[in-house]
Amino acid sequence: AGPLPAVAEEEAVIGFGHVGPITDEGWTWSHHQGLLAVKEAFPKLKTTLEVENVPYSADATRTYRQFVSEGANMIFDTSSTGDFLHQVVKRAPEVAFMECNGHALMDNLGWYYLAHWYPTYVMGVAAGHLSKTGQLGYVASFPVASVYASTNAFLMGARTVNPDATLQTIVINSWFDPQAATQAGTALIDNGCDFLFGIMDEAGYLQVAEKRGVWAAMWNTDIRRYGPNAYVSSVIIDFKDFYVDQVGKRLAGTWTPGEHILPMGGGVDRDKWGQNVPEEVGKAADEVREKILGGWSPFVGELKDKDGKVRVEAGQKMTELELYNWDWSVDGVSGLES
Amino acid sequence: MFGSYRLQRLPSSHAGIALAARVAAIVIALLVAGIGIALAGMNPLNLGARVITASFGSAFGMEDLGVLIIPLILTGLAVAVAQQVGAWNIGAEGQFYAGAFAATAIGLFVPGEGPLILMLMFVAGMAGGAAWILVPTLARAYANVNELITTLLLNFVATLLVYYVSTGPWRDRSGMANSATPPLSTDVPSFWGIVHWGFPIAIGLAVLVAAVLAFSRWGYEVRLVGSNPSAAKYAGIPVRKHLIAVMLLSGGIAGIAGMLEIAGTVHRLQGGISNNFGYLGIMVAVLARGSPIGVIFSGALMALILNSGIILQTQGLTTSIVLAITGFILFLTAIGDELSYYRITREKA
Amino acid sequence: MTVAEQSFTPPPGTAPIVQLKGIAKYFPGVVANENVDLEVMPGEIHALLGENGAGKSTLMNILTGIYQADAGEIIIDGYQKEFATPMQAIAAGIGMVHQHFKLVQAFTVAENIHLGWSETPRRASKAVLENRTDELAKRFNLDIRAGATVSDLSTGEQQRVEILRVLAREARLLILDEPTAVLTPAEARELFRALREFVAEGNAVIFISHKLDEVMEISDRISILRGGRKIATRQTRDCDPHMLANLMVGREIVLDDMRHRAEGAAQVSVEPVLVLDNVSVSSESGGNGLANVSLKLHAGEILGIAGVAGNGQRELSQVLTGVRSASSGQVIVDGKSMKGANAAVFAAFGIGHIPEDRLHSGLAPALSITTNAVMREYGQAPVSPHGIYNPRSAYRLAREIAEAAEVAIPDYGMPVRNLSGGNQQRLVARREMRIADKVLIAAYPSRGLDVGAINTMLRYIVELRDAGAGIVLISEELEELLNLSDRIAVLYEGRIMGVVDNDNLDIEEIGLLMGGRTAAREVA
Amino acid sequence: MDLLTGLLTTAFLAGAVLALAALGEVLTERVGVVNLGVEGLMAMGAVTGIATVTVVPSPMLGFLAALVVGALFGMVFALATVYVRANQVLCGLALTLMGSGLASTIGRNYSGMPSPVIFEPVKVPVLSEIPVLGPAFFSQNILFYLIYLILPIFFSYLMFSTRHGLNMRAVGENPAAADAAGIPVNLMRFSYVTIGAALAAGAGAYLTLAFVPSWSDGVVAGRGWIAVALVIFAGYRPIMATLSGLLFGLITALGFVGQARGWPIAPAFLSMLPYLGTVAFIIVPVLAWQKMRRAMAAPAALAVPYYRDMR
Ligand SMILES: Nc1ncnc2c1ncn2[C@@H]1O[C@H](COP(=O)(O)OP(=O)(O)OP(=O)(O)O)[C@@H](O)[C@H]1O
Ligand SMILES: Nc1ncnc2c1ncn2[C@@H]1O[C@H](COP(=O)(O)OP(=O)(O)OP(=O)(O)O)[C@@H](O)[C@H]1O
Ligand SMILES: [Mg+2]
Ligand SMILES: [Mg+2]
Repeated sequence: AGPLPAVAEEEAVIGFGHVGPITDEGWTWSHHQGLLAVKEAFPKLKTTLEVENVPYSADATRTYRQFVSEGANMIFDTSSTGDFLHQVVKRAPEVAFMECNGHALMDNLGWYYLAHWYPTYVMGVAAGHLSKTGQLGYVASFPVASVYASTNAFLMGARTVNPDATLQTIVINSWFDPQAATQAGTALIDNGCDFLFGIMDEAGYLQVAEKRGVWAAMWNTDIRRYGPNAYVSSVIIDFKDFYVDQVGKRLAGTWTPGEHILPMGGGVDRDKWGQNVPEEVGKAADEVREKILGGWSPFVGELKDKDGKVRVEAGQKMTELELYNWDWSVDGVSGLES
Repeated sequence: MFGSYRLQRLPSSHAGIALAARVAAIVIALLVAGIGIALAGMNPLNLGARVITASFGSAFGMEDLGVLIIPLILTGLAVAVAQQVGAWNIGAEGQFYAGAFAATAIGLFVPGEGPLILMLMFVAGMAGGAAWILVPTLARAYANVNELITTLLLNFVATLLVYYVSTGPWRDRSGMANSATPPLSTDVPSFWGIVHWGFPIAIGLAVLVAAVLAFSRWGYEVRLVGSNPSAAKYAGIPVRKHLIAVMLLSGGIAGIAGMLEIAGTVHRLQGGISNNFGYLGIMVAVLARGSPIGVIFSGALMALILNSGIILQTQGLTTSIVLAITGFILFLTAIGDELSYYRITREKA
Repeated sequence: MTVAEQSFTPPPGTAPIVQLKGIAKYFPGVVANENVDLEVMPGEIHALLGENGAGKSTLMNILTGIYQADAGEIIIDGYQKEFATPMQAIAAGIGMVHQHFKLVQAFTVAENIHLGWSETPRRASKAVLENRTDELAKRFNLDIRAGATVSDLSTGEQQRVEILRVLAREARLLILDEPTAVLTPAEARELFRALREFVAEGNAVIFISHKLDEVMEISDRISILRGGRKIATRQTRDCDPHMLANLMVGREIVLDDMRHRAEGAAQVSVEPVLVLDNVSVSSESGGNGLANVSLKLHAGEILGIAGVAGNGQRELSQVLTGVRSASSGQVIVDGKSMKGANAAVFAAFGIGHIPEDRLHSGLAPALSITTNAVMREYGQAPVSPHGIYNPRSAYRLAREIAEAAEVAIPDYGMPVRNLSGGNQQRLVARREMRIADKVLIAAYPSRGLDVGAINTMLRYIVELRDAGAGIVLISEELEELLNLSDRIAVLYEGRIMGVVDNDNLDIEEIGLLMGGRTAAREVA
Repeated sequence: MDLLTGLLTTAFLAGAVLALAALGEVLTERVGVVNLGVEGLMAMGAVTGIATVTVVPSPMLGFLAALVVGALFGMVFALATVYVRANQVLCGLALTLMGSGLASTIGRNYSGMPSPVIFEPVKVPVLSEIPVLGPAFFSQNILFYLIYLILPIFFSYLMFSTRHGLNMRAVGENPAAADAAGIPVNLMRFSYVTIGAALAAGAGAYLTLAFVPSWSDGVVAGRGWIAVALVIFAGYRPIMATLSGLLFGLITALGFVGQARGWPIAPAFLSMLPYLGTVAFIIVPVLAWQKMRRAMAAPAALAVPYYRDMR
């Protein structure tokens, strides 16, 4: 099928469905910035629709169908709701859909995500330098692909500095539970970890790290104010340009569904180093960052999983899609698979 | 002579007055919310019109309601059934997941398709829900352990179990889903848009349960057990047996809700699918005053409220505001319900 | 001079302690009180009489601030008062022993005594409360166990707790709503003496009872309610029981000789219909239960069970009707052992049961009158032909039972707890008599009934006997037992102290047996 | 820090939220009212706490403000359930929705910001040197001692050793009897429902001012429900409520420590531990020790509205 026909800016309705509240200072907040950027770039848009806290249930279907009923021309699902979205996609062929962290491609559905594993690897390098014990801690939500990629990349980066480094994860079985994240962070530190990382939308374990005098790296946005001394950096995300580009194409009638993994430097990066990170550590990590920006990939075989089985043959480079769908832990990461 | 006016509370409230009180409560709640919305700079009348046209003005809206009603009726029915023997089943949420889990196990691992598998899934869903309430039931029946707490706690366990299998052993490895099982090959067929046969099944179950309770010896005995166990014992009714049977039935019905949700609506198992249906079921049952037939109507009311909430969100109201308004409506409904028992009468002086 | 001969005339000019004027109270569909005037003078014991449902309890609940009157005024010591809460009534010196006990079941006796009492010490440990309670019990000469939990007590013991509580409050007006319904004669005498002392100090008592002899003995004046209205107030010395009964009921009441068998009545069978063979039952509350009880009941006879309440009567009636199973020994009906049978099996055998605590064990208070009325026959036609429960047939049966029980019911769908205590009792009794072809176990069947109703109730029992049923009559009313029973067994601490024939019986001996002395002579 | 100390510290920290909220619910249920709005009240308390300290930098004031707001919500709930006698379950669930919704609406302004001030730990001299228990228990903030020592002991004394406590419990056991004895049933219910709600909100403030400490939408994360469940577990006793909160915190901490130490159990199952553990802790003792049944029994009039005119 060809691209969807053009839409006049004055007629256009753009919808965003989020997994959390736009005030989360994290994932959803970043996507909301994208929406603001779209509004700024296309000031004459008829309306934008935005719904927060879209649950991962049939309510998602209802929400997106409602968007369609409201006349949306393009809809962004900023946290994959999978089948719940696809049901609507099939029944609204005239609407363009984009699913963040999605997998399916249809005539009017594309997906997008970020290559967060690269900045994470960079952060791992810093952790390798900063951690004295070599025990790294990770607060995880669920054992899903993005968590596997994140933990693996982080430890691989650290091991370039300290080959004995290990990563212990605690799964809290929730995308959002500051109390549990706080407890998990405490337990990790009590168990000898002196560097915490995770994939939470809030600052729970950073505050623990600050209190207990260990290091912490974060996700999504710059939240160093929660723990200025402990803060190392963040996997910082930025969807503004991407959204403006996509909406522009939809209006112009050139949008076609595609698969987009935004590269480091083009939507995802590390944050400015924290105030207590020694300059030479930042520099060492940034050297790796430059190398990656230059086209080098750290994710090259031989890679063994935690049982010692070779999962990536020597010399073989993992493709972006393989990284995106990573579903096993490299040797040294424990806690995700049991 | 004018005579004196008196406020009397009648032992039962007239259906028409109860309905009027409920409508009044909703209208007042909406008025208050509307004023708040207007103060926030939005036009409440436009919003109201949107809600009505979006709910009833399009096939989409009606379909949405139709699908949403199914789990609400069933979890509401589950809670209402347990109330018949004087038990509070706060665990419909967990039983919903357990039913979904068991039905998925059949769907994923028993080869074949078609009605036979569907039947198996249905039975498994019911069994799963019943199994999930088994320990609380036995603990209540044999040690008089309050079922409220045990059923509630098992909700969290069921949720975790479903997360575990759908992100772990049963995860879809085709790379097409983030944290869900592969799609099920057998579906409850739809008969109108996305509305599937779960709809008539849910209503049929409610009618069936109501009929059995009202028109069978067993139903009579259950009522007696629920109202006064000592009297039931006096009448020679096996209190414990009935308690167990009804609580298991309650869990089974919640399990069916879970089965229909995955086999009819979601088509695969994953965390979060319940959308708090178990907890909403408590409200549905209370709104129905524990009546299995009433559950059909209060389930529909609840679906309408929830669906309106979604529509309002697309209109720019935040989830949290919608949540607060929903709570406010229910709060006033509870008050209105009670007030509907009162009557002002005039006695000649 | 005996108490009955005391005359009472209020000194001219004294203000009544309490004056009620034009009191009215309406419940949905019921006129409970209308235009009631009542005066109670200092130093007076004023009896309040009336049929079941006449509005006695309601009137007193208005006086104690529990209900608010729909019309009328309350005047205390000449001043008009509004009692919006019981607290205000208590402050005005009014105390009441309620017909339906107002006790916290989970609390100890001591805790119940001290509930809501301004003289309870602020810091009130269990030990302190129990000591105080023991002292009070001694002072008012009432035998109670301060540390016992109320739910473990017999009804009689609970009644004593209620009475002690009100006496201890030192009210100026004491209201006793059927206080002697569950007291032994000796306890009742003890209570009367206390009441006499109480009014001698210028206080007053309102005394509600259905026992006319008692009323004649204790009261100075008598007011009579009928259908919610007061129809008369008389000096007691101008009354006699017969006339009172007529005033209450509004028609002539003939008291029959109950032991006389009508012509053609069934004879006492040779083979017993019901046998208790060495039965022991443990008590839930660690009390007596039953210990090795053996009894035989023949068809066509009435076996009276005498004894002070709390000596195993509850367990006896439960084991006789299958509500509770024996821990050893067996129950035999018609030669068949009933091991493992539950109450439904007993009922199916034709054994009816009027339980001691009708509201909580014989009825489901929150369910409708219909539901409660059909409790024994819901499982069979016409209510449930082919297992299908037919609400219309159930309603018809309920109406039949209610009509036979002479209970007027405005709405069969209303909760049975809305009926007056007496009406509940009639309903239960009629329901049970319908199924009692073989045996009726009647525990205190006339408790709480008015004279007319007692008379009817006892006549029904006699009819049942004449029709060939065996009847176990558990009662504390010796007179009732003597009037009806062929034989009387005495229960003491869970044992049968003796079974005596009613012909040429020695009342003294029964009294001794009730007190725990063994019988000199046994009659099988 | 050694493992045991760490375990206890986490347990005490996490348990305090539950302990305080459960204590509030114990008071509420003892007078015969079930308040299922705890989750919403905690959310309101949490947001009130942080909103206050952004204006006045005093954590104590933040906590007090949360108590006041909780009390106000409690009064509204009590008006509806005690005086109007509307259905308690429905009103409670509605309160949860209202509280959570309002809290996150208000909280939008406070998201993404750490609490400007928090309750600072005070080391109790000498005692804090005790191994294991010292750092876990005697090096905490004031609120912590309020929750673990002062409040439970105070309310336990009040409830079981004073005249007032006797009257209060009677209201939950048999309001008709209490009423006839001259105890102001509705006022008693109203007061304790209000106090209970205040404490629930206080538990929320403990989250944002001591435990987490920052506001984020959903910070309560279901702990309100656990608190309600623990009340039954605690047999409606203040001290037991505190201990059960602690116990729940301990089992939760055990799950995290298990993960941190790499126990070969799937994380999901370790997360189930506290729930399964609580269920087991409820059932097993009652089975083993029949006398517990009576001691643990709920107030007889729990969730039953009291009408004077009805018998
Ligand atoms: N009076 C009552 N109040 C509340 N619940 C009751 C009552 N009686 C029974 N139940 C409920 O029913 C269950 C079983 O009652 P049942 O009376 O058969 O117990 P039981 O007397 O211990 O049994 P059994 O006599 O068979 O050993 C109880 O555990 C309780 O949950
Ligand atoms: N709370 C109530 N709600 C409805 N009706 C009531 C209520 N209380 C009493 N009644 C009705 O009012 C009437 C008077 O009842 P009341 O209890 O005062 O009678 P009573 O004279 O005390 O009878 P008894 O001798 O049986 O105790 C009865 O018809 C009763 O059914
Ligand atoms: Mg039994
Ligand atoms: Mg009476």
